[in-house]
Amino acid sequence: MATAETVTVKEKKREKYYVTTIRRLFKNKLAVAGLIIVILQILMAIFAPMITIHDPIKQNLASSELPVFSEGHWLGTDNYGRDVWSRIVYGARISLVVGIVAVSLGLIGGVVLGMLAGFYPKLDAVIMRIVDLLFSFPGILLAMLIIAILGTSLVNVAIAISIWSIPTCARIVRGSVLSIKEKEYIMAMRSMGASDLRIMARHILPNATAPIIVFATMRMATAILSTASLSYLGLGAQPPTPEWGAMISQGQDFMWSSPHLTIVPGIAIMLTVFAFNVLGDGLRDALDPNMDLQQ
Amino acid sequence: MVALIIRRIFQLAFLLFGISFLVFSSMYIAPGNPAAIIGGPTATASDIAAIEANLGLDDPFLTQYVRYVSNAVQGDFGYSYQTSQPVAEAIAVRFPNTLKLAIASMVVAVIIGIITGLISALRQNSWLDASATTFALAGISIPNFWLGALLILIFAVNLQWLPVGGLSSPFYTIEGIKQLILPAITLGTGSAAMIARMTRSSMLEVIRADYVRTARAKGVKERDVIWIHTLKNAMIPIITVIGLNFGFLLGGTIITEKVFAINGVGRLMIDAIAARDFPMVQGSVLLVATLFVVVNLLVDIIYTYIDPRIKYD
Amino acid sequence: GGSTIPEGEQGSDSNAEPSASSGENEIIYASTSDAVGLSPTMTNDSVSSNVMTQIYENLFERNPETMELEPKLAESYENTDELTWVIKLKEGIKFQDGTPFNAEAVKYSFDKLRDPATGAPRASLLEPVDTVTAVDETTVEIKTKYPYGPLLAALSHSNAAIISPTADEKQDLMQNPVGTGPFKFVSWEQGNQIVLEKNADYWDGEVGLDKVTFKIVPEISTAISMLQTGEVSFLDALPPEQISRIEGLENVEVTKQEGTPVYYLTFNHSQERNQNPDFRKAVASAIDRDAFVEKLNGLGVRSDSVLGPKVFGYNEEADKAGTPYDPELAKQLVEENGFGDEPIKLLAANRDNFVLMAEIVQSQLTEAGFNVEIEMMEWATFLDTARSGQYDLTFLSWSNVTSDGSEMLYPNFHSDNVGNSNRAQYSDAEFDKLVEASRTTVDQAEREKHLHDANMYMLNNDVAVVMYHGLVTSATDNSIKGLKIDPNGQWSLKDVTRE
Amino acid sequence: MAQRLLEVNNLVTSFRTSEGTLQAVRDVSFHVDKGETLCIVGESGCGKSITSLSVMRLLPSNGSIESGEILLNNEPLQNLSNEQMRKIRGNKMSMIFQEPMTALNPVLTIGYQLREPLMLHHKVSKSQASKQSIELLKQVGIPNAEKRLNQYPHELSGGMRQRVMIAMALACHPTLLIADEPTTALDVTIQAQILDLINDLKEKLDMGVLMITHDMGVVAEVADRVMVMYAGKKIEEGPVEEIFNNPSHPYTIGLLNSVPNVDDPEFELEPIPGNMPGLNEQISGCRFHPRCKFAMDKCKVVSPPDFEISKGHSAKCWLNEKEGEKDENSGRVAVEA
Amino acid sequence: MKTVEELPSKPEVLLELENVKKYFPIKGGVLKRVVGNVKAVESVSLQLYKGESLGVVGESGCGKSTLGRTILGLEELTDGKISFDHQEIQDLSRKEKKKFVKEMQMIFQDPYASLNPRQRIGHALDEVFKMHTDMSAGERKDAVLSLLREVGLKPEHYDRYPHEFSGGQRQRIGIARAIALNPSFIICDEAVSALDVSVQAQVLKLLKTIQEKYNLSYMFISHDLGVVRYFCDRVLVMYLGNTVEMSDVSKIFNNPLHPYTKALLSAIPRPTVNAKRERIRLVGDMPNPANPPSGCPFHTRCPIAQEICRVDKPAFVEHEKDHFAACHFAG
Ligand SMILES: Nc1ncnc2c1ncn2[C@@H]1O[C@H](COP(=O)(O)OP(=O)(O)OP(=O)(O)O)[C@@H](O)[C@H]1O
Ligand SMILES: Nc1ncnc2c1ncn2[C@@H]1O[C@H](COP(=O)(O)OP(=O)(O)OP(=O)(O)O)[C@@H](O)[C@H]1O
Ligand SMILES: [Mg+2]
Ligand SMILES: [Mg+2]
Repeated sequence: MATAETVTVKEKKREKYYVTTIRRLFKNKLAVAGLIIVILQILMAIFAPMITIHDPIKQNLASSELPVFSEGHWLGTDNYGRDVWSRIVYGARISLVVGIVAVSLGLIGGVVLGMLAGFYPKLDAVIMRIVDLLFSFPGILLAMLIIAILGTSLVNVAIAISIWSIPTCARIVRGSVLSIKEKEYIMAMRSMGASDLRIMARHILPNATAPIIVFATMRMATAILSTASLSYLGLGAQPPTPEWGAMISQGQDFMWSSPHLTIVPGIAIMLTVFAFNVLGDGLRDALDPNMDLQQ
Repeated sequence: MVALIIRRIFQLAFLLFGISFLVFSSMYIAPGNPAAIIGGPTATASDIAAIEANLGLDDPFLTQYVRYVSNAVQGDFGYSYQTSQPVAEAIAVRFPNTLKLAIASMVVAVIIGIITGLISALRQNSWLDASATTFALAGISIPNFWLGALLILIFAVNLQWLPVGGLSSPFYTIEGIKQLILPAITLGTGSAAMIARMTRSSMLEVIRADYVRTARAKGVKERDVIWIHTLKNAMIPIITVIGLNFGFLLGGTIITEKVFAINGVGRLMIDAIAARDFPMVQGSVLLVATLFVVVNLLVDIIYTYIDPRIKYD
Repeated sequence: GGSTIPEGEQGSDSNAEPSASSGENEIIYASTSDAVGLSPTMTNDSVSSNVMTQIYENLFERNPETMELEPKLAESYENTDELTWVIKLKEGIKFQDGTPFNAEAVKYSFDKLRDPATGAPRASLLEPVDTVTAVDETTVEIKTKYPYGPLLAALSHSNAAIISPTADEKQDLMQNPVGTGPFKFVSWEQGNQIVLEKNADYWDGEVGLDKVTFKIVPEISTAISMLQTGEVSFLDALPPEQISRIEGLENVEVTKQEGTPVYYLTFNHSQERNQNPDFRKAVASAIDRDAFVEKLNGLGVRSDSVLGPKVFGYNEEADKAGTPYDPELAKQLVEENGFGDEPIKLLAANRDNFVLMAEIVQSQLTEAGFNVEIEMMEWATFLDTARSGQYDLTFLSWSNVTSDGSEMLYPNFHSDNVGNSNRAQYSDAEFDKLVEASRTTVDQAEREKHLHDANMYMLNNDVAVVMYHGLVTSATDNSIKGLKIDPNGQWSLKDVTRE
Repeated sequence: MAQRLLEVNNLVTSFRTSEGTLQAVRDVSFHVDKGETLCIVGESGCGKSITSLSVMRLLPSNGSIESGEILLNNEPLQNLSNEQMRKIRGNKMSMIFQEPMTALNPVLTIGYQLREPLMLHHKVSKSQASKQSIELLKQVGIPNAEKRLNQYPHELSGGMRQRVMIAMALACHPTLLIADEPTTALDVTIQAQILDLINDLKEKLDMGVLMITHDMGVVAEVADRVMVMYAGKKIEEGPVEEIFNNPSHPYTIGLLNSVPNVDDPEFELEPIPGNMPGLNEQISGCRFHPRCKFAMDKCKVVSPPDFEISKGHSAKCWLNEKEGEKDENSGRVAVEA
Repeated sequence: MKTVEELPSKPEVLLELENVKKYFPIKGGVLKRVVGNVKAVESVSLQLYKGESLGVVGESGCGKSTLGRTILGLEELTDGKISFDHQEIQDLSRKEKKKFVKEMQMIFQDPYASLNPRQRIGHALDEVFKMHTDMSAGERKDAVLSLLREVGLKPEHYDRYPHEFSGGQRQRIGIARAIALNPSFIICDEAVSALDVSVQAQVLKLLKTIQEKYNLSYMFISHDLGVVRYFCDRVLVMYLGNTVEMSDVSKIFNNPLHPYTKALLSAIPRPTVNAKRERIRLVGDMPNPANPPSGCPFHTRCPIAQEICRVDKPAFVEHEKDHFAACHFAG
């Protein structure tokens, strides 16, 4: 006689959480491509001296503005005769770090504000008006204020850029929270006596990751590009330190004579953003426990 | 609805108050003296003192702020330090251009964004979807000045189909429309990218909903299934993004305005900040804040038309 | 275009259409920024003065070729004594609003500029003036507080242009200017364009153009594209990065001529380290100015002299009088004195060619063993920072509107102005004396000598390292003829015609 | 003999998933006559909805009909183009979905959604369609019909929404109505109203009804014939009295024993032990044997064919093997006997 | 099956409600003033004994879920008293209430919706212990595993996500979570409505087993009267936020006093063929709880309503021993 215990249910062997995630991630070809690009870029940043022959800040006015595929400079040289490849490679160090740190900081701020606004109806109007205020406050003024109060370090660049991300992020998060908090499992957690903090951090946040990932990965591009305008104001990396955003904005003057000075760092940024985007998409799907069901 | 509007107006008043204080104090804290800029490199100490006295900059911070607010409440937003033009007038000249540009680029962004988003949602994981994604990412990574210059080179300089810059003709004339095309594309691309991604993800969420199946079970034409039964339900996050972008565009967009020689609010604000032209900065920031609140209010009202379940009371 | 169009409709006129309106007798000038205002009294920027030069005139003006000061609205002048200048005015001239030009108008203009209540930014221009008296309808007498050599040069400054007293009392000249010049104001759409038209009653011969438009095109590369398509017909102050592109345009003619702007590296002389002559010598000899000027694509003149070739007080002897480029010497000095130990803050404003200079100089100084960090700043912050001396090295520039050497050395290096316009914080008694002499002498030959001495004194002591002297440049549509640009970058459109 | 309305022969429907292709409906045949109600019952996940969606050709994007034949009025549906199929749906053949809460479009008015099939299939004008919609709403017992047209689904109670769904499905007087658990999650008073309504209309329009439910009470009330499914297969089929009074498959018996009897306080529940197998599970022989208390060795090896119990009543269970047939079906068992 | 008679002669009261009210304010106007109330629970008084199952039935929207949530403190009480184990709990602070959280639990209607889709069920159960006990990680894991065993799940289910379970298994998880802290009272809000009959039967059995083992009390909200009859000892019938009848399950089913109860019973579909029944048809829909009718709330749809019903609200009184009803013509 059959009982519940003897039913021939074939148990899948359970793997660790991260193994599942990684396995799923590796099924997604685009995400793998993204991962490879990200890893390559990180390696590139770490091992910069080994994969470049030229000093990124060494000028050679005599051989300036060489086009791509010139001898000795496969990506050409800039206005000062500095090797563009070296500058891209070394530039990854700043651009990637600032991009990642700034977006993360902005996410933290935006998520906290959006979460509170969405979760507590009483705070909603207040927080959303603060968000409006942040939104309307001119970015340059903010940068100048940061220079005046905090000084000009690279950390402060990340702070400035992250503050720019907060309003958008907060709005997006708030929208998701508004709908997730009405879900029954949240009510269930309440009935178990869970604190608001626990509900927000452990139950709402993990279920609101999809739009956050889309936002964060798209934001990388903006963050890297804005670094340029800030170093131009004197905040953050100062010349001759290589940095992608600044390379683009400096190359602007030479768009007609040497377009590669903008195109090359532009492609570098695009690749990064592309990589983070597809990786983010892949990660979102991999983290979604329902993925196996949805084919 | 009326209640919502009235409540927002109340909140707006507080917001404007807060932001004016914030702007005022940051301009005060940030280095750079408007008098020194007006005086220029040759100005002597006495020149600068005279200018300061003339502009009332020698008063203490609070006196200046209170004076500003009490005038502003009465509708007087002061005079530009630089040009001594009334701030309200200076903004009034530029805002129509910014508005034209914002609307035109939003039209471009919405059309391109929604169509690409729809295509990639309906053909999820196909090569069409992949190219739409790539397009979106390119759209957000290309610096505006670069795209702008490229468009000028191709369409204005080489083909000579469109003018290089300016926005002087009225928008309803052929010339006016021609002037808007390139800047609108330049500016719209970034928003289009965001809208496309959002459309894709929110379409994917509703495309398998039961009511879509119901519509098919009724024999509704596929076109109507997508545009009426599905898209309308997917519209809320898309509208949010459109609203955010539109609010952002209404604040003026410095680079596009520069590249296409458009006399807009963004340039006005940036120039005013560079010149520490306090009243002008204040005026333009307050305008942007107001517009942003208005746009959000509109978005909230549109929500209720799109989704009748949303109520604000 | 023309005077028949009512003012109000001017704004939406189809002036943006390329060929239609830049036809016959009109030119469109592209400016990267808007004028601040159109009152000579209340403004002090080059964009405004470009416009005002077409509307207003001065008592004197400098002949761009001979560099001599010549009477314009004035007929003649004489010094009755060292402190008194009696100026005879031309007769029968009328302002554009019909007000007669006379001694009262001159007195009104100058007094308005000097009056502290006005709060004029450039009031200091006439600071040495004690009284202005209208002796009769055509005679003005100016008394100075002390003998003041550069007075006539000062009177040729665009801020000392003569304004119509009736107009000034009636309206805001900032928005609605009235002068005696060849063009009348028509309209100003803030941030977009300023339109002038021919002054049909101009006193000094026929005006060639019917209409002039100053169009604001903030992005220079856009302006070049517009020049190429004919949407604008005239640009100036061409940046070196774009020069090859402009020169490649078929329909465009590029002119370059020597000018007064000077760009130099200066020390913060209030700092102890910078007071060490060896340090300054080490810096000066580490900088390869020839290599730098090369980067300007022909838009810079290489000379050590602080006072450029087009400035009163210049002497060829100064061209090579600076510390020459000598990298070996520099390295040696750095090594011997340990100059490379302490970091040096190289302050640079984020505009014009300052960034270029900073990057190249930073690289060259690093080569010599210095430890230099660039600090970039937005213009207003830079002004504050430089003025208060919070830097080690910085780049400054000076465009000499009156082309008079005193007007360069006094504000920028005289100890009177430390903490203000003397951002180098330079204070040297001997130098001060030479500059004062150049100002208080009325005899022009003697003044020239004093200025040369002061110039040489600066070079011998490495007070500043001159990077280059600017050229004044223009790019015009081939159809434009007769444009003359004077060395301080200003131009008059009176004799310009279109073919 | 009644007229054949729908005939499904050897339907196999499968899904493409990350674990490979899985069959949700395995070789199912049945038919519905005009004026007849066929109920499909079975445990959750056994393939009831997928069977009906296959008939409508509205499978989820990863699902497809692998083989089999679906005939509506003797016309094979699988050969129709999408456009032809669209014209049939909502017109000759319509469906009420499982979830009344989610099956209505939340952002369109009741009126819009009701008018849509009328305007599409009967090409009537908008005002004409509105008039007919009001009629329909009255028929399904919704008071204040004129006002309801301008309301949105969320403004109606659950029972009213379900009635709107029904009105919509009936709008074009379909010859076949598929109702997928139309009353689950409704309270009994509303449930009763809706069942009455469907019955009335069935009689009035001589409509064929394919009703899916797992509520045996509902089955007893409305069905003419019943088909029991288990794990993608039809395991028993017969007239309703036969199924209730003479259930012939152990699963059907278990199903009936799982229903609490309201009228018998001493009734004791006898749940079927274990869970339904997943789609990906390989089970040899009868798919029910792991949970079957009558399972024999044969059941574990050979999958049982249809055995006819009486006219129109058949079951797929070896227990029903008649002595005479044994030889034909399985030599091994015959030897044992 | 137990009946009240079989319980100890003086059943011990576990939960007592006195005139419990729950109104949802309807806000309106510029200043968001309260312009009206949805009277979800108008007036409910009852006693619930240790070890019994009280069924709550009534039309959709009559306030059953709201009543349950109000007892648990998930909704703020508008008025009335709730005593648990002889202590009034309605005014306790959050902290003081924490100890009652352990005692009172809820099983939700939709087991899938009430589980966080991104949390493995092992973690979901672990979290309960984490919040309320000081157990070490190891102890917690053991506790979770024994819980799983208790509700008929297996240790290997620990690492699974909710979507990987069948409906019946999910509801077992919900039950496991509810009994984790050894409560003495569980509210089952339509806990088996979403399950198909065979799974439903399994779950009902399980609930009974647990009840016997721990002497639990249930408040069993359901619209399936067959299930109520099978599972419950006593039944409470609600209509429009009011209690209209309450008694032993057999009395309610065999001798209903209130016309609404009668209508409800007559509508039950019987799983037997050809059981012809006389159904009492109720006309119209349930009135709007924001604007309930005067007098007896049921009079608008009542087949036997008289003039008095429009005016006087009938009291909820004991018509027979242990048989309460609110009707002027009860019996
Ligand atoms: N899109 C899909 N992809 C993969 N499997 C699916 C899909 N849709 C349904 N299934 C599976 O097909 C099987 C049959 O599903 P179906 O919806 O027909 O069940 P049902 O009998 O209607 O159950 P219920 O009573 O719960 O509605 C289930 O095991 C289900 O998991
Ligand atoms: N948060 C709320 N705000 C306003 N009204 C509410 C709220 N929750 C419930 N209601 C209203 O209170 C009444 C009772 O709702 P409740 O959910 O308790 O009904 P129920 O008896 O559980 O119904 P069902 O059987 O459909 O679950 C309904 O009219 C409902 O619309
Ligand atoms: Mg189903
Ligand atoms: Mg409920």
